Amino acid sequence: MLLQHAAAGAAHPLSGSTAELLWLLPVLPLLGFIVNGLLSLTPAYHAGPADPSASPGADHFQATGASHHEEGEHAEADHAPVRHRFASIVSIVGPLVLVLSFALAASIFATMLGAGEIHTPFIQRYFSWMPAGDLNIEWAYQLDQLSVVMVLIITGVGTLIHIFSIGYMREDPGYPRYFAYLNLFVSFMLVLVLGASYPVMFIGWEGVGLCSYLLIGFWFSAKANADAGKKAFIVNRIGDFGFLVAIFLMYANLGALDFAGVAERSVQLTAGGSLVTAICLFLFLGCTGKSAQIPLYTWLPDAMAGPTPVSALIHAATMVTAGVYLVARSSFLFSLAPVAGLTVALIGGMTALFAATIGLKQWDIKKVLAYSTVSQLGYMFIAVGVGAYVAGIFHLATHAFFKALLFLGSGSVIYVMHQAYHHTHKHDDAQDMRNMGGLRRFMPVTFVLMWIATLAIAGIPIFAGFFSKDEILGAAFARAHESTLADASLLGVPGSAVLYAVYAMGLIAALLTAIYMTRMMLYTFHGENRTGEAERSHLGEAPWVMTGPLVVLAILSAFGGWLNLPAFFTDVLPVGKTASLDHWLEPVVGESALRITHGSSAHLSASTEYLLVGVAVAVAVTGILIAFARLKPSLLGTRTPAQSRASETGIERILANKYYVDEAYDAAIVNPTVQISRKLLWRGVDVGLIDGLFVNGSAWLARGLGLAGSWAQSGQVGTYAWAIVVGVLAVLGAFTVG
Amino acid sequence: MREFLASLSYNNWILPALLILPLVGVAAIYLVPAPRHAGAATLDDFAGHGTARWITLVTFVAEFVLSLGLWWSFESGSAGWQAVVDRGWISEWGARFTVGIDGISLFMVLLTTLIMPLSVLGGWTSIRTKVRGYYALLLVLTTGMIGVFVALDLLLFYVMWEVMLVPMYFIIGIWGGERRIYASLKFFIYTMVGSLLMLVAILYLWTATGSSTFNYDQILAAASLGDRGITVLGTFLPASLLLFGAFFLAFAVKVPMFPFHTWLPDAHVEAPTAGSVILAAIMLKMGTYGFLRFAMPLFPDAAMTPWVRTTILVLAVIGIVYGALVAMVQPDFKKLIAYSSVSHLGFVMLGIFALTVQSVQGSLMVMINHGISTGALFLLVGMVYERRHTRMIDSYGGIARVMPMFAVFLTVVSLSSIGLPGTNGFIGEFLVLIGSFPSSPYLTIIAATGVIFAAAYLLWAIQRILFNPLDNPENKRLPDLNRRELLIMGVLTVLIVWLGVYPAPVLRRMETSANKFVETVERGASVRPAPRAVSLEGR
Amino acid sequence: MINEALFFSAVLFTIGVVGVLTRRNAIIIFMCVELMLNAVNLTFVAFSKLYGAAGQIFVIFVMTVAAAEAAVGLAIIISIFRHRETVNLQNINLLKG
Amino acid sequence: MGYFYQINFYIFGLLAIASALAFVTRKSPVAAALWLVNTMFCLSALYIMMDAQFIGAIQVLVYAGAIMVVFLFVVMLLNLGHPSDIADMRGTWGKLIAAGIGVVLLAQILVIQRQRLPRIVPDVEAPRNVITGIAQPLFNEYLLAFEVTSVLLLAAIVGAVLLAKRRG
Repeated sequence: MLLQHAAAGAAHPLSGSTAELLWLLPVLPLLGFIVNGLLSLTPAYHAGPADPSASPGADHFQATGASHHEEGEHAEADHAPVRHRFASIVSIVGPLVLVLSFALAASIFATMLGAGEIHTPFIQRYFSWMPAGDLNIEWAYQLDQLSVVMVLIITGVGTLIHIFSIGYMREDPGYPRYFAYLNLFVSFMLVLVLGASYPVMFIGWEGVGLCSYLLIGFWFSAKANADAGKKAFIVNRIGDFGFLVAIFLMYANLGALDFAGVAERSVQLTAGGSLVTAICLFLFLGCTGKSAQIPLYTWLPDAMAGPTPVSALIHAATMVTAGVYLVARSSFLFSLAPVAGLTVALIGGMTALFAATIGLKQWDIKKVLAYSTVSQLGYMFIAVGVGAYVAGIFHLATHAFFKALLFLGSGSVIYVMHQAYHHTHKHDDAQDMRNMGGLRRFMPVTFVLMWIATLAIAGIPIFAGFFSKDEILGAAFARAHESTLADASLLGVPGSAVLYAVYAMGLIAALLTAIYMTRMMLYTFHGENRTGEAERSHLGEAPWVMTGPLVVLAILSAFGGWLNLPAFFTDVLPVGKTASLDHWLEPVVGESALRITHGSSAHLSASTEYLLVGVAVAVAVTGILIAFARLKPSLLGTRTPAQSRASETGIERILANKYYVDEAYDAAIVNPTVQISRKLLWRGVDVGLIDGLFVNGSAWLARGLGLAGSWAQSGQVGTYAWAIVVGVLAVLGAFTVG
Repeated sequence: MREFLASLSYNNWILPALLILPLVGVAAIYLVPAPRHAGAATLDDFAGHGTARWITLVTFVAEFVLSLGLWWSFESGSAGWQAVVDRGWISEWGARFTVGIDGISLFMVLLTTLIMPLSVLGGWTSIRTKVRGYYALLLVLTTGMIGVFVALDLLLFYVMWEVMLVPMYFIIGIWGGERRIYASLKFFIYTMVGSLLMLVAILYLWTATGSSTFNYDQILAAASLGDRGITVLGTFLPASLLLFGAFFLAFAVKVPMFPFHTWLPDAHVEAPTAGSVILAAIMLKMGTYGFLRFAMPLFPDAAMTPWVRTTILVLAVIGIVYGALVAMVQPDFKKLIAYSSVSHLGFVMLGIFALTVQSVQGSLMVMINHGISTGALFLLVGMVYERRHTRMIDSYGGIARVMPMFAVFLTVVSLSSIGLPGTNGFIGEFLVLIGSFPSSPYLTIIAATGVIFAAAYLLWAIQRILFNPLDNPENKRLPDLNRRELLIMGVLTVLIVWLGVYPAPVLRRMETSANKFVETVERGASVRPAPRAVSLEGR
Repeated sequence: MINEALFFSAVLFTIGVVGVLTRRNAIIIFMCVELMLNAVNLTFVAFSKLYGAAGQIFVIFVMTVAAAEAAVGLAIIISIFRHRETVNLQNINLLKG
Repeated sequence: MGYFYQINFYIFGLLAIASALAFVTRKSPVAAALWLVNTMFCLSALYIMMDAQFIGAIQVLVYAGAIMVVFLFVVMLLNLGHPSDIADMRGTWGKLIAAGIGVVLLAQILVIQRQRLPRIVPDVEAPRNVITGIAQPLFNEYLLAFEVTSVLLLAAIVGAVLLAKRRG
């Protein structure tokens, strides 16, 4: 009953085409993972002696050889730059597997384009995963317009990042282990995106959490990295708890867990009812964990401890967008719960603004990009919150392009800085912007590409960012006017007021984004070089295997906007079809988007639209100019990082220390739980109360009674006389009283 | 395969065979002349242990191969007892030797026969003194455990319950760690107190059926104790409530449920590797099996009285959260795993008392998975204990770089223990939670937070062991796993991944029995089946 | 008359009890017991005035018993004395459990 | 009865109590024994005043005469005359408790006496023939008891002889 056939499988236009090979998409990276895993583990395994308790000191000191199998953990000795024996094989297997997946995805996309109008998802059921009474969860994949877009992004950007990693991780002894994890990640991400029911999606959901744990803590011999990995996993796990509760609610009330079933039964739910709102809010709790929104975002900045391509792939392009995909995928639920929509939009707006402010004062180049990602994710949640699902996915796509480019660009910069420091054995922080400066002359190609990405993210017209961000702000503004969200109210505040506030936050965040991105560019590429005389000679362009993918990404982030050209743009510059992504995703999210805007597609009058676009462009340009005006890289001079930190005061210090949120979480949640469980629960209840009082207590009681008994038989006739007399008194007493 | 087994009339001799084979092993150990090494003062010291070790291993492997037949010969459709053997035993009292299995006990037997050879292999070189006695006790212990799972006669069940208890007392008491006497004594008295009450209850039941039979089915049929009961302090306590209380106490100690769990950490820490593996993997399941087989079907109305059910559910949830929280702060790795078992078993109890098909199947899955993953965890601790002779987490650090294979397996097993989807742990916990949500939403949500704490304490522990900087000189020269240890962990990892990805055959085999269990308890307790449509705030 | 007799016997009996409890010498304890018996005899006699001669017969029996008891008791004391050189009850604890 | 009777009764009663007190407090066993004999004489006087002449006589003959003599005999035999070295009496603490118990006992008995006894009917002159009043029931209803006491005495004698005999 659970997983009815949405559309008769046989009659589906896609059946029989390459779409049948849907299952191969996640399996290919899985094969890559197994091969790389074996390549990393077999050389490192030296069987121990038959009797392990013999004195340790056998000659098994593990000098070299990184090794790993499945999720195992092994590391090289202090990342001594030595190339792993099988590095060459791995660098073929790893990316090759991704290229094949991408090719398969592209061919499936082509068949879908060719197959004309497809209104029903193409569901492939493989085997019954959990048959338990009337709950029968099947291992099934669902292919429809939304999932194919996500698959293309994942495999496309993934392939570019794999190629980049060949260069970036060349000298790392854990090379095969790195590629094994990366492949496993892509495999789980594909399972997440292709899953046809919430539990199958949940497998991918936690799987990617696991891979991010493994990759963040890749160089685990440093405690900070291992801690960052653990923190990421546990915070994600809190989010997954929310996802699980949502699944239970759905099953308990709707009896279905697959998307088709839930969509069909969600009609019975009363719109705006407390049940559907509860389900959506719990789902959103899952999203905040995975996509690093306000309450659970603290793990993302720490996740920068992992290698940079990992940050690019996982913490910019794919995993963190899983939350947006989840909301878009369950649009039929969110459109029924305006209050939930308002919350999502509000939290999205607040996160965008909050993260942008922190980004202003970060000195580590990757931390700036991390907070920028958190901020851009806030934008995506504004979009899907207000019901503009297409805008959300569009921004997701463009963000994947330019944010991956920014991260990989910073990766090349860090790589070059690291090489330079390595030559001169100087142990400065290769990621601190204060040590960079004036790299324009040494890395011209990367410099140009990074500027393209910066302009894109700032929202300068013709670049991808402008189209997607403007569409989100426009959608928020339009829905503030009239939509089911505007009518509803959140905590007493009318919906329209909330949405206007969200629009305002989005605008200010756009301004701040422009400022901190330009600040980053200024400190890294402009002004004179601050790395130091000796290293200067070693600064140069990164090898082509790294800059190649950058170029591709630059093209994508420059012309990404073409995906979904707004109407007003094509009248001016008839470049291509307007709103192609809208038409493409219409069968999946169209119906619920319309439900929010009372059936009419909320088009603002042309004049207001032009006004909004003008405001957005103005904001972007002023942001860049402010940055150029106020921040003089020369001011930095050659001050070392430690010195300049002291000089910040007041608001700057708070921003630099991320509003002390981490410390607050530790003090408020982590430490108290540890202390309570150690002092109160373990010592107090377990050892003290239960053991002390009942168990040992009863033993003490028994011994005490024994002792008292022995005193009575002392052999002294006198004591017996006393006993008798006392007895007599008692008996007489009874008489006198009786 | 099924016809081949039918041809051997497999079903009507397999269960007695499984019980008797270990005893044959014991005889073999003491009869087969061990080679007398020059240095060996007595047969029992290290030199003479070769034969005893191998005989035990061969017996256990034979037992496992034999029991595998059950997997195919078991028809998942029929709800009744299978492979039933019924012989006379003590005719005066009407106690008969009746053994049989159904969907629930099938997996417990298979788990036992699987874990025993692995635990012997695990403790292959760690037992040095009085070796023949040790292996003989292990064999008797197996008979006891399998007996408990297959007994359909209440007296036979009680006898096997005691047969299982005594060897474990000696194993912990003689071959244990420093505080072994205290630990074994505490373990014994804790279980003894509970089981004596149970004996009283069994005898009362025996009289209730006209002192004619101990047979489970007949007692089940006659279990309508009607209005019997005694008034205590003015309140009328029906007999079924008191009897349920007796059974509850005996099994709650074994589970262990929250207030009765303090014996577990001591027993686990002090037991030798094989001892703690068996204790965790199989003996903890006696308690929950007892609830599934005896406590609830025999006294459904008592079990389902609202205040009884809510108290047990609350205790289970406390167990989950309390176990996880306390596990987080344990300095000793074995104690950490012991408290994590309290947490996992809390899930099982939640599933059983939530009384929906999914939650009961979930509990059975958690029982199996906990056996595999916690057994594996204890084996791994044993392996590293043999190398470094310490169980303190802080004395390790960064050993992933010297013991890559150990690191791989510890991570895989930890992930299975915290219930990562794709491993076996997730299937059980997910089914328990999704099954018990309709009947008690708020408790299930609190129980679900247990999932977070599980991740917290285990990841923190394996980080302090595997990942942090490798600074302790002793850790630098630790040898990696040898072939034998690789074999054990390989088998367990395959099981973890197989049960995680494709648990359907296991779930189908237990479905009918879970259904039967839920129906008998609901019919008996005439309680409305768990409300279907419930949500936090209603529709 | 009767009331005073009963009062006297009560006092004598109490003195006997106090004697038994305080003294350590076995023989003196014996004498105290005798005193207690006499007190009881007094009560019997007092009641025999009211309810007829049965009381007095009982006194005769009490006396015989007292005599027997004294004989056996003293024999024991003698045998103990011969063995332990003391009749002080403090250090005679053969009955120790 | 006469007023004279009343006075005598009180005198002898108080004498008995005084000598009992003296008996308890004497250190040496001999002095204690003699005071006990004096108490017994006073008691026999009380018996006679209560028209139990036979019992009074027997008291003097058997109790004072026989049993106390045996006591004195034993005391002399084991020459326990001198006050023993160990403080015969228990510590002050012991005495205090004993006195306390004594008072409580006395209070209880008095309370019982007052409740149970019906109001004493005024004394009725007892018939003169004293002995037959006792002999009649002794040899009719209580014959069996009489015989049993004789057996008891026999057993006591044999026991005493055996116990006190010097081992071979």
